[in-house]
Amino acid sequence: MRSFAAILRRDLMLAVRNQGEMLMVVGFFAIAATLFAFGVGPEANVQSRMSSGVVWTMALLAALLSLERMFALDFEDGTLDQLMLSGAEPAAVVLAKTLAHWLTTGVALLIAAPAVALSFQLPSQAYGALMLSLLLGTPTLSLLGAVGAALVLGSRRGGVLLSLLLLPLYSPVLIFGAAAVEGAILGIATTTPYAVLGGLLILALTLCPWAGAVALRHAVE
Amino acid sequence: MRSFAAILRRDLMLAVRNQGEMLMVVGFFAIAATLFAFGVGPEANVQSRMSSGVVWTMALLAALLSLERMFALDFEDGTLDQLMLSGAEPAAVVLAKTLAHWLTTGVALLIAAPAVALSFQLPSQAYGALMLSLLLGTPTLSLLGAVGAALVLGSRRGGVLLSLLLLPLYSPVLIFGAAAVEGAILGIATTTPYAVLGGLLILALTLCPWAGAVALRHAVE
Amino acid sequence: MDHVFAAAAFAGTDLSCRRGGRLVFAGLNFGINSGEALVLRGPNGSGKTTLLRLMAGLARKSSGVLTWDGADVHDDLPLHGSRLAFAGHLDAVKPALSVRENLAFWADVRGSSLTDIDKALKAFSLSHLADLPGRVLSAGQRHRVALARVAMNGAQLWLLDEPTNTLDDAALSALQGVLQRHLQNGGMVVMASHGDTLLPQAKTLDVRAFIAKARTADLESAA
Amino acid sequence: MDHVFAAAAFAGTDLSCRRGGRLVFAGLNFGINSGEALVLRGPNGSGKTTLLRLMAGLARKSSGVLTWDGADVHDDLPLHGSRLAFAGHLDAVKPALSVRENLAFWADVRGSSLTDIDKALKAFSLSHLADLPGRVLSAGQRHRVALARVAMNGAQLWLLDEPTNTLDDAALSALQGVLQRHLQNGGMVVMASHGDTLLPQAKTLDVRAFIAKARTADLESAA
Amino acid sequence: MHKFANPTFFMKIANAVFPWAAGLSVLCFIVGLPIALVTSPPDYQQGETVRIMYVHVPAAWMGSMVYAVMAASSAVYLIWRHTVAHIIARASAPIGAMFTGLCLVTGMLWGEPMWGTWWVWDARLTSMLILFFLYLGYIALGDAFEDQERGDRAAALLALVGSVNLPIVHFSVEWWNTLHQSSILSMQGFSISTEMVVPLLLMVGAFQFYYVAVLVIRLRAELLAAKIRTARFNLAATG
Ligand code: HEM
Ligand SMILES: Nc1ncnc2c1ncn2[C@@H]1O[C@H](COP(=O)(O)OP(=O)(O)OP(=O)(O)O)[C@@H](O)[C@H]1O
Ligand SMILES: Nc1ncnc2c1ncn2[C@@H]1O[C@H](COP(=O)(O)OP(=O)(O)OP(=O)(O)O)[C@@H](O)[C@H]1O
Ligand SMILES: [Mg+2]
Ligand SMILES: [Mg+2]
Repeated sequence: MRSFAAILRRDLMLAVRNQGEMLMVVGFFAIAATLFAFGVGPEANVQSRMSSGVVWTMALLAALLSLERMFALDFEDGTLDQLMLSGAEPAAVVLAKTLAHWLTTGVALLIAAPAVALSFQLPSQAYGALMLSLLLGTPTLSLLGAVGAALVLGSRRGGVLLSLLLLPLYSPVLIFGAAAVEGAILGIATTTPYAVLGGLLILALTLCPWAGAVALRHAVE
Repeated sequence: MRSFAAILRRDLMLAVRNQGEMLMVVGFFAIAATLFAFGVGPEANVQSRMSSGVVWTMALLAALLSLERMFALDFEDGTLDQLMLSGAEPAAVVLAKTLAHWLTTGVALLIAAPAVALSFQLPSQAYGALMLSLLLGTPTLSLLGAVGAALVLGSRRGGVLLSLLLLPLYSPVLIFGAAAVEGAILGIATTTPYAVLGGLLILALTLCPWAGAVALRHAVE
Repeated sequence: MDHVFAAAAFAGTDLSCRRGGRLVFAGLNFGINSGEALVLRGPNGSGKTTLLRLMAGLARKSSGVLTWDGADVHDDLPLHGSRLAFAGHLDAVKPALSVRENLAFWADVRGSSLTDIDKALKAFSLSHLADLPGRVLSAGQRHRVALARVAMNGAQLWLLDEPTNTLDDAALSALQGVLQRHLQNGGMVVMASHGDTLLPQAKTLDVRAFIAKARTADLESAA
Repeated sequence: MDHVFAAAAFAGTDLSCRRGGRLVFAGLNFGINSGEALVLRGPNGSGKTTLLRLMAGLARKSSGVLTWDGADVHDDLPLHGSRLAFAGHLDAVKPALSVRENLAFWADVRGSSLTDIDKALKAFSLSHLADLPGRVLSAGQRHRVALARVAMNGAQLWLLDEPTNTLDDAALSALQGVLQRHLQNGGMVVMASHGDTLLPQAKTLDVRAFIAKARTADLESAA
Repeated sequence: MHKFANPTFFMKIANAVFPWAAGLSVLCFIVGLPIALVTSPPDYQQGETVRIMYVHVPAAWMGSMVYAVMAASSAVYLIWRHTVAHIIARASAPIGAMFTGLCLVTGMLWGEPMWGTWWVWDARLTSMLILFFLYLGYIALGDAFEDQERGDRAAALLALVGSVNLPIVHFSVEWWNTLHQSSILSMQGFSISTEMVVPLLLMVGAFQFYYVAVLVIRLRAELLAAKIRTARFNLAATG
């Protein structure tokens, strides 16, 4: 518990020091969505129809980009060796770093999402669903991401390999996240997507720290 | 010239050693498009309308992901110091590494693009335009990317920072690339987008190696 | 710092380690008690680093047992980690944090006291660098921060991989003093080294002796 | 290897270097001719690494001139790079390439001959490791590959940053032999070091002497 | 259990199984293919194109099944550290990817006449595509490390984590209303006629035995490759 708090505190401190890290995720999110709008062209009704998908997909890609460094820097400078020897449970280390990741990027995405959605003319009745689905979904992305980031430590092609591993694992979150927003756009009140997102979150919360811990043990070997 | 060939050869050799690197970029490209389709849902006519934008945006994101490591590995293990001392012009170093990047990722994207476009029901008359625009556009992406990758060397948040730098620079390529495909879909024979893409390529080819060289000099200081 | 430790014994029996499909060493035994030091010797590539990481529980042993007071350390790796301090080829100094913040983080994780930080900084003449960010340190300064981390975190067993690299003369004698005091207080030191004589009283273990055996064992299992 | 070099002179006048806004040293002069060696001494953080990188044209000097046979080296940095070989704290060994492929790449870039590779491998007892991938090398083995790169690429000026770190005894005497031969052939060696005596004939430059000046100059410019 | 973990003993069994598996596979193909492609009745709706089913459906089932085998052996490998289990997983991956690819290709060939398009982003199709990517990811991760053992363990962990996708592939038709056919295998038995069930089962058998036979061949190759790696390394390192 002590080490959990210490790691969380240090990671947040590093994030604040490396000013603008949160800003960068938000920036990527916004720019990628903008580019997308450029690529597709300005027909408003096409955009409104796509808005939930675009927001969710871009959020996911933004989360993905920031993941690679979650453990990589600690791995390269020897900090990870030390953390594994600190007496802390490796699962607690994974959980602390995941929480720090979510607090710096997930929350940033939550803040940026309404603005991006607005630019894609998301119908007003869907904002609640968008925020709720992101709130339930992004922690799962961080948790799964932690396992992926731990798995690719020391591999040759971190970034692209990580995407290849994670995108399939992310797809359920994306599907149900977008479905929740879609439902709200069409005015179908449905709790299924939220239930599934919640279930995925609980599942990830119980399994990912352990899987991540095993991956970390292998990484320092 | 000798060092140009030597660097190109070594980078290609490393790419072959790290088997499947090309496959991975293609994989990312395809998966990102898949996820997007998931997020947006299965309405075919929406998709056909979007296809050019999706293909171009995803190609761009795939190129972006593979860029981060273009110089980073050489920087971290001291190889970049040695390359700067090898007697070669730094601009030749940049050009060799850019060419290697394009040969391993740009070409892979060219091969994967028709399949992704097919899945989004791109009208058949537009494939020529898609390929031609990618052929003209992707080298520019690699060139601009090299400058970006050199600039973020040694910074703390390479990945996201790089995206933030590059996405605005990439937007002209994206806009005209997508416009070329759009034109072909609508049957408007127009040479303007190609002319602009070609112009951008020539401009990038003359400026980027030098800008990249300056960035590398600063990086090793 | 200046903890006094109870008597303890750390030992390995019939250890072997495989890296990348090849046995690095085999049939290796060692034993060390409180107050003792062990210096690992052997030419480059003989397996000193591998053995140190194995002792720390980082590398995976292929066979043998590693015991602390008779109990297998692999039964509780986090516990084993908490009683040792390891300084490897990498210094684990965060560029964005100041020297003091770097050490404070480890004190925080380990629960050691903050006054120890100042003592450790002083022992390695780092006090005047305490507020500099890790990024601007020279190789030797960074290495001294890593050694200060070891000195500070109250572990009984110190595992040091070529600790004298990059150190200047002042730092060498500081290290020697810290090591001797640690041994007097009942600590243990295992240290890989190529020839310095920081600890004249130490036992030595020449890792080279177990390479030949490793090759033979390998050939047998392949047959 | 075993190139014979023409007479040349490498010198620096009134050099100062600023890193992260702080003067590391100032008013530093040095000169070295073919066949001579210069050992840089000074405590950790005194600026040895900085000076070596400055001599190589990697770091940016804040003032002063660096000349080769009287010509400012900054007029043509690629040319200067091609007449020197640098081995810093990082070894520049690619994990995915074999030892031989690593060296072959540098030979390729430099245009040096491939037979030199074998000689360099032999000089540092690396021949039996030639086909192993860089990733499996131990710290000392990797460092020896870096030294072999220096020995092989036919440069007159060798800049070595603490080259003795991580080396075992055999490698130390191999390095000594290679250095002596290089000097006999008219080469130049500048080497940062903390106390070994590989080159008894070398001139020494204590970098510490220029720190004080640096501080004063810093204060003056701040005032 | 420990007996099976010994590669030599395990390969003895595998080699004994091989001729049977290979023989049965060939037999099922010889009997099943003519029935499936020639003598079985055309569908009243789909006509002759229904024959694609006899390849498509077994390939789809094998795609999921092989992944399940992979996940299970990976678990055994991670928990009991039996290398043989991992080698089974590693050897299965390309075969599974091949079956999944075959399902995708035949599905696309079938979709053109049936739905008038090669591909739609429907839930089942997409989830099958994702399974295919999981296979690719597994293979890529296993090869991405300088240290083989490290890649082995990372890939095994991925196989386990990725197994959450299997139910999605299977239940996707029930969770979303899609273009794709719903299950022919349900609580009530088969929902298609017996004349179609027989060749279908024969083809499933053929595919199963084919998998076992190819798996044995690949196991031999993997074990040999591991031996060669060690031998070469020792040779290089000892000079
Ligand atoms: C690329 C396109 C397609 C893909 C990826 C695909 C995928 C699959 C998968 C994964 C299954 C096994 C489901 C399970 O695990 O139970 C399956 C079964 C089946 N497919 Fe397809 N399919 C495609 C196209 C088609 C088409 C065009 C048809 C016919 C119109 C078709 C008819 C069937 C039938 C009848 C079954 C057996 C039903 C069952 O047992 O679930 N498929 N397909
Ligand atoms: N990026 C930087 N910004 C500010 N100061 C720096 C930076 N890099 C190095 N320094 C400072 O420059 C000084 C000289 O560092 P240098 O690495 O040259 O020392 P050194 O003599 O090689 O020491 P060592 O013996 O430890 O290798 C150090 O005091 C260091 O704190
Ligand atoms: N990942 C790996 N795969 C295969 N072999 C490896 C791997 N890592 C190290 N080795 C081998 O293991 C042996 C022992 O390496 P180790 O780093 O323990 O040596 P060392 O005694 O610390 O040497 P040094 O004095 O150079 O630091 C070396 O011969 C090396 O080639
Ligand atoms: Mg070592
Ligand atoms: Mg130095």
